[in-house]
Amino acid sequence: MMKGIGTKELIVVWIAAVMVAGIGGPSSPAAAQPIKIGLMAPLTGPAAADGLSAKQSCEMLVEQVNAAGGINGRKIELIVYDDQFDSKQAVTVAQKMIEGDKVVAGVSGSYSFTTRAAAQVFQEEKIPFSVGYALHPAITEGGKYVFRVTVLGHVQGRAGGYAAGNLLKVKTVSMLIQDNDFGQSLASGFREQAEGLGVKVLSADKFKMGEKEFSPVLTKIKQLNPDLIYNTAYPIDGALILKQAADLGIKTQQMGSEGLDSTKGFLDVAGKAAEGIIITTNLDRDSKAEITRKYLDEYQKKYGFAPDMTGASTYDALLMVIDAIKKVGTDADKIVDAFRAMKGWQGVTGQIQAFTPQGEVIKNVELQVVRSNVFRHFGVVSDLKLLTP
Amino acid sequence: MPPILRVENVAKSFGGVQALRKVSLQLMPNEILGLIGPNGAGKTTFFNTVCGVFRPDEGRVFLEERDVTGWPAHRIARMGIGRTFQIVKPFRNISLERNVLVALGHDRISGWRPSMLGTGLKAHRDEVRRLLRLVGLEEFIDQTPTTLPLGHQKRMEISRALALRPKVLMLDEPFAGLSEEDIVPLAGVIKNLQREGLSILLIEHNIPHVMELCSRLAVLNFGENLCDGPPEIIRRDPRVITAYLGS
Amino acid sequence: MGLGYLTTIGTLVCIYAILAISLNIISGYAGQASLGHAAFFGIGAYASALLTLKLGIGFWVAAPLAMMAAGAIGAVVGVISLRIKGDFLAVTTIGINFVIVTVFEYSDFFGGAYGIMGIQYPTLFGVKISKGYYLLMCLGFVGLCALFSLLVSKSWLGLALEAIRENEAAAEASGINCAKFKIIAFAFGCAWAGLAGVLFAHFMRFITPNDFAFPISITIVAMMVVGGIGTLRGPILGALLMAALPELLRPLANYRLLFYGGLIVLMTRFQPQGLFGDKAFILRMLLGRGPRSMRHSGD
Amino acid sequence: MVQQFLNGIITGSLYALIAVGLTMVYGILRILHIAHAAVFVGGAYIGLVAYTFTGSLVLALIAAAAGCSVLGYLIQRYLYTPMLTEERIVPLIASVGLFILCEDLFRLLGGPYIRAFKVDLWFEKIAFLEAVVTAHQVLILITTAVCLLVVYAVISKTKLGLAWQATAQDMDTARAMGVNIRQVVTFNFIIASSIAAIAGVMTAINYNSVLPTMGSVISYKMFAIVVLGGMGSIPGTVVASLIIGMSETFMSAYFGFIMPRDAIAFTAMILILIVRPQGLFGRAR
Repeated sequence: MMKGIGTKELIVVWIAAVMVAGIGGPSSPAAAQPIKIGLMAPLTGPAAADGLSAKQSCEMLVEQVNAAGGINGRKIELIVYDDQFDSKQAVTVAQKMIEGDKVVAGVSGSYSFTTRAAAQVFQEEKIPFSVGYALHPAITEGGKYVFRVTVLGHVQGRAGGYAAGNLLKVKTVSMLIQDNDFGQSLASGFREQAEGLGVKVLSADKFKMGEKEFSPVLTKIKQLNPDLIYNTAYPIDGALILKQAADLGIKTQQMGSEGLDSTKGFLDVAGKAAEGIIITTNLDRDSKAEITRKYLDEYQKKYGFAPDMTGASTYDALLMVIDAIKKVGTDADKIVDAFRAMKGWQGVTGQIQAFTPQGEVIKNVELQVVRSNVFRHFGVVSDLKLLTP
Repeated sequence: MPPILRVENVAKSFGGVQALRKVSLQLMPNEILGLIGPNGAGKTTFFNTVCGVFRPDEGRVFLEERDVTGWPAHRIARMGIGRTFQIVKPFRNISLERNVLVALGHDRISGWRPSMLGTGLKAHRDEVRRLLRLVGLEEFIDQTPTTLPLGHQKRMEISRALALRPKVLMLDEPFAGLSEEDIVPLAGVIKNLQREGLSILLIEHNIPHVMELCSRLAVLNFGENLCDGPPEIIRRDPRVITAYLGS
Repeated sequence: MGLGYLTTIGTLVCIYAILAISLNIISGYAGQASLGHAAFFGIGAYASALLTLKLGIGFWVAAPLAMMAAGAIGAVVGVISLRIKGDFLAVTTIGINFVIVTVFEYSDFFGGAYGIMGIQYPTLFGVKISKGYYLLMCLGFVGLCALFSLLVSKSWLGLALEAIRENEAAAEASGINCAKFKIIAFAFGCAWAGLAGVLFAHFMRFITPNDFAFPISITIVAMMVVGGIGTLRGPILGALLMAALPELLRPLANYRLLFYGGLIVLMTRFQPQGLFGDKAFILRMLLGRGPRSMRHSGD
Repeated sequence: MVQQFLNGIITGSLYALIAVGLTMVYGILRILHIAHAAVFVGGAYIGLVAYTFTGSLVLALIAAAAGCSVLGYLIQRYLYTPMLTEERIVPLIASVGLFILCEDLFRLLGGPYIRAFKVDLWFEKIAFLEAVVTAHQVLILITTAVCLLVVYAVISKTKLGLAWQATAQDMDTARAMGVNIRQVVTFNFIIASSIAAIAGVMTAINYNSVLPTMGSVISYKMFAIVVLGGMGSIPGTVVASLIIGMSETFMSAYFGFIMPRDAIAFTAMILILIVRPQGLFGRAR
């Protein structure tokens, strides 16, 4: 009669066990009292690569800080949750961090729409939320508890336009715009600035994230023969744009954004075709700053490849939280005030000049160029008028 | 007496194949008319054209002298033509009761109005029972068609067609695939329905039973009327014999 | 576990439950494949967001209007379903999902790629509803939707839809206007999906086209199938299980999606009628007929 | 113009390679095989591993085809076949579940990062008539032609192929006529999966990248093609692939702004289906 128990029953028992485990949850012992900081990142799903970069960078940082004795003797505990590239899960995860884990602050190593959804929760619960690389303008609109350590897409786009018109002195440009908030906000800033400098936009084509075939549009652009092709793609799409442009014999100067700032995703795939492209980003690989050097070296040593912008930005987002806590303790409002008072703070991704009342950062935009398949310093845009959102 | 169903010069073709060429037929009240003919003669196409599944290319269909040509199938069904299918089409996964109820409630299921959401489906159980009893399926009222043999499913279809309270009943090969002991009672059921005043048009290949059951026969060949008349005359008609032997 | 965390999950479960129940009216009752239900979810959400933000209409007026908008466009799909059938229809609805999301994404009127932000929590008699009450309100709507679904299944309408599902030719021959009822099924099912969209928009207060993309449609279908298609409890319990599953699997961290996919495969493979469908072994175990009757299901 | 035409043909060829397998599966089992995209990605990964170890593209293709045949066989034998009697939507959902599972498995095994798949051929590109074709694109055209010819020959000339045709017409009749259905289904999945594997390797080489999510667009977009071709019709699928490839190319070249490429494929499909509900080459039912 024991035959009655088969695969199906086992599955049910298993599900029940998982449910119990999920509801019961591992509760942390009260004795050690580490400082908990939450990190949300897309660890599974289509953006898993960026999520992993963010997670690895933050874990490295926490190890370093804890090895150095933590914050005033208290260790940091990083609570990492996967948002699966889904805004519903982002909201759930934010709630879980705040209520379940009682984090003193949250860090986003995720994309815009997930971050935007979570920012709302942090604002309502009055917990500081430090955003790594999400560019959506509305993220900080929630209120005073949300900060961003990277420049807005629009601002970065303006820097790109400035570089195109003033540094490269191009007359005409063709744009390839990724049709999400990231691509759109960069493109609008670029267009505004470039046109202001007298650059003519010959064409502006949208494409969807994950697009692989750019030959049709590039064939068209080839005939237009612009001085510059500006794209707002993510690594692989951007790499394919360059590769297919090279295949078609297009020798036009290319320009991208921090979306392309990835060694594994972009440089490896684009190969030779990436030579000479200029990108706007916040991570300067040739930086003399000690903190940047240390981050680049240790990441390479620990994980075996050169880190990218998403990792560096999230690292900074977490580091700022840690620095604030070091200064003022774990009280949410004090952390927020400490953030606001930060001037001249040096992070991996450059020096933060100040925060606007809105919670947007003011800092230089770095221009990098690819030489021999390595990102090198090309220039910097430091015009405050341009950089203030 | 005017015919209850009158079909005039109906033609239908599918992508160049002429399935029906000007077929005419009259069904008189209270008669059983058998439609016979070799395979591919267009009998089922004729049925489908009369019932509104296909719209005829030419010709007209009159039900009680009312022109119903080109009406959709459900309207023709409501006007009073009930039918069964050559390959049975029961509602497989719902009970016999609900199978019959669908057609029984056709006047309620006519559009969006408050009675649609009114429950009260159960109130009709006695009527469904009576309809199933007519074909001898009362005891299976709560079973689904999938659990029943083919013969039962065919009878259920008749019961479902009767639930429309039709004036004309059209049966497409009611005996096909049935054993002799299933056919005899089914033939009895059909005969009874005629006695109760129904006009019946049926397609059948089982010639002995058709001869016995029908008061008149019509023969279709290559989409055309060959002849019609009482069974004994049709049986001896040389054209019919050639048509059957020729095929 | 915090209250806000649970109410968040609870509200999302409610929204999914309404989606699964409403899809079940189209696919479970009327038997029409639809792999684009998320589009109507989105239409409801966008309609309500735009009505409340651009026209300043209150939640309680915007919600029925949004339902009507989703229902009207659903009826158009119903018209398409008259011509395109079966698997062709299934794939066509995927296409409709894509086209509608594209409209959201590519027109500035719908906020484009930035989505729509600043949507407000609804107020009741001038008082802003709190999260807990919002959950209760959503539960209430799930109840309404379930009641509607129950009424349909017990009525002539439900009977007509069942007949269409089982055999269209026979339904026509039984006097049923299949065209009309298919359109009705799509209109009602999509209108409820629109309501789910309304609830979603005002809960998240920020919507992007991404929230209504094709994978969401698949999730809804999976909820219905895993729970038990054609029943009422199936979609509800399926939504509860599948919406909570990502959270339940959180301890597995990196292997979450792997298990999620694996569970769907196992459930469909070993309980194709759905975990809570009529032939499900869970029900038989609960009803006390014991696992021995399993043998009939045949492995 | 010539260049755009070439772009369209090449895109269409890649679509054809994937969609043919899908249409074959549908033709026999009437299952919307979403997990076909997982087989496609699996092919790319196996190909990459084999190429890294052996350095031979031919061996990589063979390894990918063999590995995916096994994968396809397992899917068919242990997932789809036991489900054939269920509601049609059940295997579809199972297929979706399998696709999610496989996509995540590839992420866990291969890492979330993009992997470059660099193959150098004996020349880099040819230019003619103001157009440029790369060696990879030439390779794709040749491979597609060869694969399609092989499928055509096998299906129309061999005994198994005839059995396949009979089964695609009507499985029950074929069974009654003594066709070994099990053999046909196995054969069907082996052919379909190995072509998908080859398509995976080709795509990976052409775009010099392998990543776990490279199948996600493929998974549903191919249905637009299969449906357009008439579900189960192999010539229909090939024609539909080229139509979609072309229309996407010309749309994005001349009206790039209106809508994304995926929407173009589906809009084309919906418009054509409204006129011809059984697809381009489908038989009316």
